[in-house]
Amino acid sequence: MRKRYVEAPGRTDEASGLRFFRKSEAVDLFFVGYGLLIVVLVAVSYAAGVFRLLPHDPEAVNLDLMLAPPGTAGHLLGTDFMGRDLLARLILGIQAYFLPGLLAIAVATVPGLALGVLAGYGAGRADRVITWFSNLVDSFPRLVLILLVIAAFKPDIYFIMVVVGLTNVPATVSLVKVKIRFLREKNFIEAAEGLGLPRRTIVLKHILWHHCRASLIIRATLGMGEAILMETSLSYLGFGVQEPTPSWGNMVQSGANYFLQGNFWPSTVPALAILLAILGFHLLGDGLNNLLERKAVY
Amino acid sequence: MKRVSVVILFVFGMTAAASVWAADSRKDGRPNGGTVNYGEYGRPATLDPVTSNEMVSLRITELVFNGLVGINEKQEIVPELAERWDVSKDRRTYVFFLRKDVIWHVLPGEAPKPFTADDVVFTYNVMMHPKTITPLKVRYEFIESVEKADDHTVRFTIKRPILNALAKFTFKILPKHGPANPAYLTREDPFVRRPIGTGPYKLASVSGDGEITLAANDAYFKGRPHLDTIVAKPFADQNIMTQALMFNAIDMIALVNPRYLPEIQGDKRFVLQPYNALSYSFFGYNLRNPFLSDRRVRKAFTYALNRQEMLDSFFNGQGTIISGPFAPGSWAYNLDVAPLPFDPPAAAALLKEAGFSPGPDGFLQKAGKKLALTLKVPIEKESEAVKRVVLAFRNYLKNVGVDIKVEFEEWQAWKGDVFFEHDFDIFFATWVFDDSADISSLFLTAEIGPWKNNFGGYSNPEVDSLLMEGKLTLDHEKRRTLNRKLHAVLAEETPYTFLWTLTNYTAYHRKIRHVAIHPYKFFSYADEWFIEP
Amino acid sequence: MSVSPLLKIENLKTYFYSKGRQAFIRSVDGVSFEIRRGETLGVVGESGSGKSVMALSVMGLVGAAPGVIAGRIGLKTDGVQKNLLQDLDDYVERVEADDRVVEVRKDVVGWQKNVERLMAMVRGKTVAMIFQNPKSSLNPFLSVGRQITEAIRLHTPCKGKAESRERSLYWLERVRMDSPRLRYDNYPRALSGGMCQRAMVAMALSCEPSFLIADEPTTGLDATIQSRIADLLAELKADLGVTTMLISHDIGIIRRLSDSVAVMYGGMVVEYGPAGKVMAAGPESGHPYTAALLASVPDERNIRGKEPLQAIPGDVPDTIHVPDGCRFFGRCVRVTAAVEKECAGRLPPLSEITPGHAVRCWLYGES
Amino acid sequence: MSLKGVKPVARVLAREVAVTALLLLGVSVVVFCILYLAPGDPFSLLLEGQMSAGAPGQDVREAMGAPNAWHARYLSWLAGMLRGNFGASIRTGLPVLEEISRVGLNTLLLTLGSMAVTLLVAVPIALYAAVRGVNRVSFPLTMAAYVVSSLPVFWFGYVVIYLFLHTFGLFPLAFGGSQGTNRLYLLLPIVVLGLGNGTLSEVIRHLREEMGRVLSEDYVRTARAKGASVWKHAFKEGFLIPVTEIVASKIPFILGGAVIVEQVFNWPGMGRMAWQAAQDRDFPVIMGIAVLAAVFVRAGNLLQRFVYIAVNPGASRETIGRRVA
Repeated sequence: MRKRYVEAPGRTDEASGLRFFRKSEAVDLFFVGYGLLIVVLVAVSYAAGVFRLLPHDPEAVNLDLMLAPPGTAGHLLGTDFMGRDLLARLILGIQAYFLPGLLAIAVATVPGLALGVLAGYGAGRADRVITWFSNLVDSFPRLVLILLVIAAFKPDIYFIMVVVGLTNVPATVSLVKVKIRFLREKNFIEAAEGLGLPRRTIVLKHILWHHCRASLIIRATLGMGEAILMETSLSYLGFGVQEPTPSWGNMVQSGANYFLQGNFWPSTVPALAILLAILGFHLLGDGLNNLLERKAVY
Repeated sequence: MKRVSVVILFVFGMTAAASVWAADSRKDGRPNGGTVNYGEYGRPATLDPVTSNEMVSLRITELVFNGLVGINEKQEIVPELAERWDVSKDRRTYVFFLRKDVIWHVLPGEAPKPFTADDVVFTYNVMMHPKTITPLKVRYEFIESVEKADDHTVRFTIKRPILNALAKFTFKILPKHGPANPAYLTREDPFVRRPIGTGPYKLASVSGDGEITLAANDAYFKGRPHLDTIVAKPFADQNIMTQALMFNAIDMIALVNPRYLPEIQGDKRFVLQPYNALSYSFFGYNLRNPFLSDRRVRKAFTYALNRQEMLDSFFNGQGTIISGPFAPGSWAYNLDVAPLPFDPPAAAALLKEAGFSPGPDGFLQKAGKKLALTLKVPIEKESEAVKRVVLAFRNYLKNVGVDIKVEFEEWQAWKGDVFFEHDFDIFFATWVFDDSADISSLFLTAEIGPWKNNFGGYSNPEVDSLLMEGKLTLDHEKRRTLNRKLHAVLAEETPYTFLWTLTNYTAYHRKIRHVAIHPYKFFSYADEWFIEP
Repeated sequence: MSVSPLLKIENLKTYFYSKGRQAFIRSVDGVSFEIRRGETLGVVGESGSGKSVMALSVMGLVGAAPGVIAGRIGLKTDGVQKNLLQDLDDYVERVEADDRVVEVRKDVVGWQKNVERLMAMVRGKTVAMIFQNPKSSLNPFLSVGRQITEAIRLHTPCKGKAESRERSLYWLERVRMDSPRLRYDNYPRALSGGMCQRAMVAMALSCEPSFLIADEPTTGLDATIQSRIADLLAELKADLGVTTMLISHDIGIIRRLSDSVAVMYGGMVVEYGPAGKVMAAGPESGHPYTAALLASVPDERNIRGKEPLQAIPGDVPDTIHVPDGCRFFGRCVRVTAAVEKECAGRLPPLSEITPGHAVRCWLYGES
Repeated sequence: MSLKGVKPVARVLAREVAVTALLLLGVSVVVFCILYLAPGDPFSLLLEGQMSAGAPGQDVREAMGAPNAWHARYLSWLAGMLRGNFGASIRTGLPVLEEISRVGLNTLLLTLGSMAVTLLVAVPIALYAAVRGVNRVSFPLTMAAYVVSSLPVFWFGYVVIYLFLHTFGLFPLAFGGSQGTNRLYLLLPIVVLGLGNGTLSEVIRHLREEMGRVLSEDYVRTARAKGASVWKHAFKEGFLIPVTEIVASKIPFILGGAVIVEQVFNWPGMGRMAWQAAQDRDFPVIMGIAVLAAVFVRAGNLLQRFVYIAVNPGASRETIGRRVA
């Protein structure tokens, strides 16, 4: 298969603004595009949920219309095991992840960064202690730890997400630490210190912003994906978001009970929603990383 | 997993009836052989009758052990390990004459040991020993002492004469040589995992993943049971268990999940057999909440519920709506008291009469305070049916202007809230009874307090007197009229909104014949089952 | 010297494609020259003149797309003339507009497979190569000795473990490595830059190649080590007489080691000839760029005379906006009125001013 | 590996074992605190069937001789553990060590099996993408892997079971099926967890990036220049280290996924037991499983550290293994 390389005369001047986009592979643009589409969709559905602009009342129980296939009686995506409209619950369901998901990412990133810098930048002893703690958190099987905490306190989505965030702190710590170690080898930091730059700018601007930005974006998008999957698993075990508030996780779980009997859609609809959302976040992370990575050549 | 969802197990004595020598030895012309694999939801922790407290374990002890007396399909007391018995005039001493031809299950390489009175005394002592942790202690506190008259006679003296005391002597007898520790039985004792009994089946093996195989006991005193082996297969997921049945991986399911009833009903290969556990489901109210202490509000809630629609939608219509605190199958049920109809306007009227008027947000309020109540339900992985009932309840009440906030809580946290701190407005549960229909511990004023059953805090002198009277009389008929009156009063008072008694179903492959199911102990008549070749 | 050249490159073109500017980067834009057996050809030029890319093209190691798109590389391997770019035209189609390549269609994957097949017995056996930064060119996870024995067992008859170990120790001594038995087990991390380069040379020469490409061998090292490595190369050249293509921007080392010299500028050879003639040229003779290049090297005369060092004005040619005329036109000081129009308009051919010495400049073109 | 390399490795491993011991202690303290804070009491589980007793646990606790104050309970557990006696499960009375080792084996089989499946799928895709870059073949494969790893694992399990049921008409469960435990059915949960444990996309990305980076390293170019096989040179840094890194860092995820798959496929594993024990507040079993799981995870880390050091003995001791970003 022959690949074409054509010289476009007149297009080769430096000034054209599109350089950034043309510089990247078409694939990355597709990834970022799809990812942004998902983020917009999630934001819109979150807003629709908040302002109650929903096709049907998500909590209206209708026992005559239980497990109705998509398209019956005005329910675009059919109804769930209580006869409630699946589309409305799907739109409202994102609320279980939007803010809590962001919380999970914040909890994973902020302390992660701080400890990472401390470990990478600080003295050897700080590094050993922080590594020990991150190994400690990592040594738990994630789900059992979360279950214990929820069983101990209360099954509230924000609570779950804080714990999910905490279990991701070690990954961020190691990410930042490895980057700082790498930069130290390049005596990049000594040069900056030599210039008398205050340590704060070195850490914040040079290390975190320019070098860790790409990986942190990936961690954030992965974090959101993981938060959704974790809540779904917990819902299967009964400890996710509780009825009657909808969440994609508990919709899949309650739908799955009827899956083996042949009613596929109550669990397939939210499962596909989860799939498309997580795929969106993954690709957004991947695409942005490739774009930003290509710029930050180190 | 370990307990029927939200079932609070609660067993009392049985009715007394003339003893009839029922089953004869096994010359009934039915073929022997074959295996029944039955699916269980969850794995039994222990296999002995004393420390077990889960339905899963009790079903197996029913096959492996025997009691002094037994209960036949027609609920009559029949002899089992005791051939005959006589009761003293003051009904405080019971003498049992034991069968002489019973031997304990034989472990490979050991000589067979006969069943003697010593075993009965041993079982009583173990049960009552402070170090033995068993739910049976409370149930048999009425026994004062047990003495062995001779090798085959044992005399029980009880503290006070009680109604149908004889029925209580169905507790299972352990072998003296069984447990490692002669004085008491704890869950560390190996006997708990390798039980030895006198019953129709003996424990053959327990596989690594919890599969329990019971083999037929050839030396069973009632004659060898027909089925060669019964295998209990544990499942962690009810959907998978039902598919296992549908695809012939197992032959029987002890308790079918309501949502699969239509599917199994439609399949010719299987028989759906109801067994009415004497239980009923209800919404309990916390009368300490000012709103709920008003009877009219509780009645209005009952009017607002369309119980028949719920039954039809969620349980495939398999159950009967009840109006009082007894299961319809029980002799104490008062058929004259009809359940309140589904009548939302009547509910609205009652609420208006109780002083509630619609607030700005459409929900009722009284003196500025919104009628908002919390309904607490425990989380159980297989609580699909409970979830549907609770959500429907919330919807019905929303239609009459009551704001119900549903709160699902982890099992232990829920028990703490409801039974200890009484921190709830409404809660949903199911009681399981034996036949004595003694509901004193539910509604007696004395039974109010932490970890006690009258958690709703219901106290009514008239009910108290009826209950106490019932407890004392020995006359069955008098007891029955008292209970029927209680039923009428409580139907009017509605401390609970009585919902229904579900028909439990077991499903088994058509090849298994002559299947009689004990409403509560399930396998009591399993020795008569056989497989069509 | 035998008549047929060991390596003959004809009109080699290696382009890259800048996605950002949607234009070709013409790193090697029509290079032709020959190297006879035993001869050392010095290729000199500023960085970005395409020297290294040309070397990689010969070895078939050009990774980026589209890579080699035209030309022929003849190599005499044990008596047989072999074209390293055989049936390149089956994989490449070029579209030219006013003798400039405007469009290329290349089956990159297919050509890659073809190169692997072609170069299978050539790389390492007939042609060996050493690189610029020695420390990162050695596998950090294998000891130096094992990497050398690997080469030996790949390309020389001695396959045995002990035998190849002896052989590599012998070569470590030949490259003046200190205490070779100890260094044998060392990892590259434990060696200095100079020692790594010696190891690289040992690895390359241990396969007894007939042709060695040294791509900026001394550039990555500090001054004192550079001269020692130069001495080593000179010594090996004298002993083994291996044909070498020495690529460097260090005039000193080129002058010292090469028999003939090719000066590259803007992806083209602008002057080619015997070292004596090319390197000796004064300010007026030879190609203006060569003259300027030689003038910018400080020698003891202008150091003692404290004359200001000469630098070539302007900067390295942009290989994307390739001017029509001579690539050095913008920076050439010897442009005369007569030839100015030619220099700006037309690309001068590489024409012989004396037998064996050719210059690509209109100053000489007319005669 | 020459003798010279053994000394530092032995010293590093000794240090690792010490750190692991400390970690296990930390894990047990954290789990105990959470358990202690949780409402409910393990002993109330025993009295399930009987409601009208006094406050559950009080009299029972004396009966079982369990010390009252919480730190006393922890210390007695710890003393026991050090002697290898993890105590007995309150629910079944079985000694914990015996029970979790039997069950732990099943989970180990499931975890390692699913990890193998993940690698079996991820490695070819990653290597192909690293060498060939994004093209007609690598792009759809990567997308498919991303899709599969974004699915909720239990729903994925149900789909697989449904397909299996309705295409073969056989019941696919190795444990609980009556057609005898056909070893083939073991593969199903392993494949489902292998594909569905949500780490597939990260594994591919990590391997692809690492191999891509190594292939562009100078020493790989030298290898090609000298006609040696690229794979032989790129193997260590481009494949061995990244694989052990990603595997070590993903063990907690896979163990988490195992809890779900064990329930769906009726697989008697450690996850299911941990789940049951947590709800029963079966204190000794939870502690035992937490410690065993921690050992699993640390073993993964040790393997990774060991490979990292063994591969380049030159690496000085304090360069702690590169953790996966």
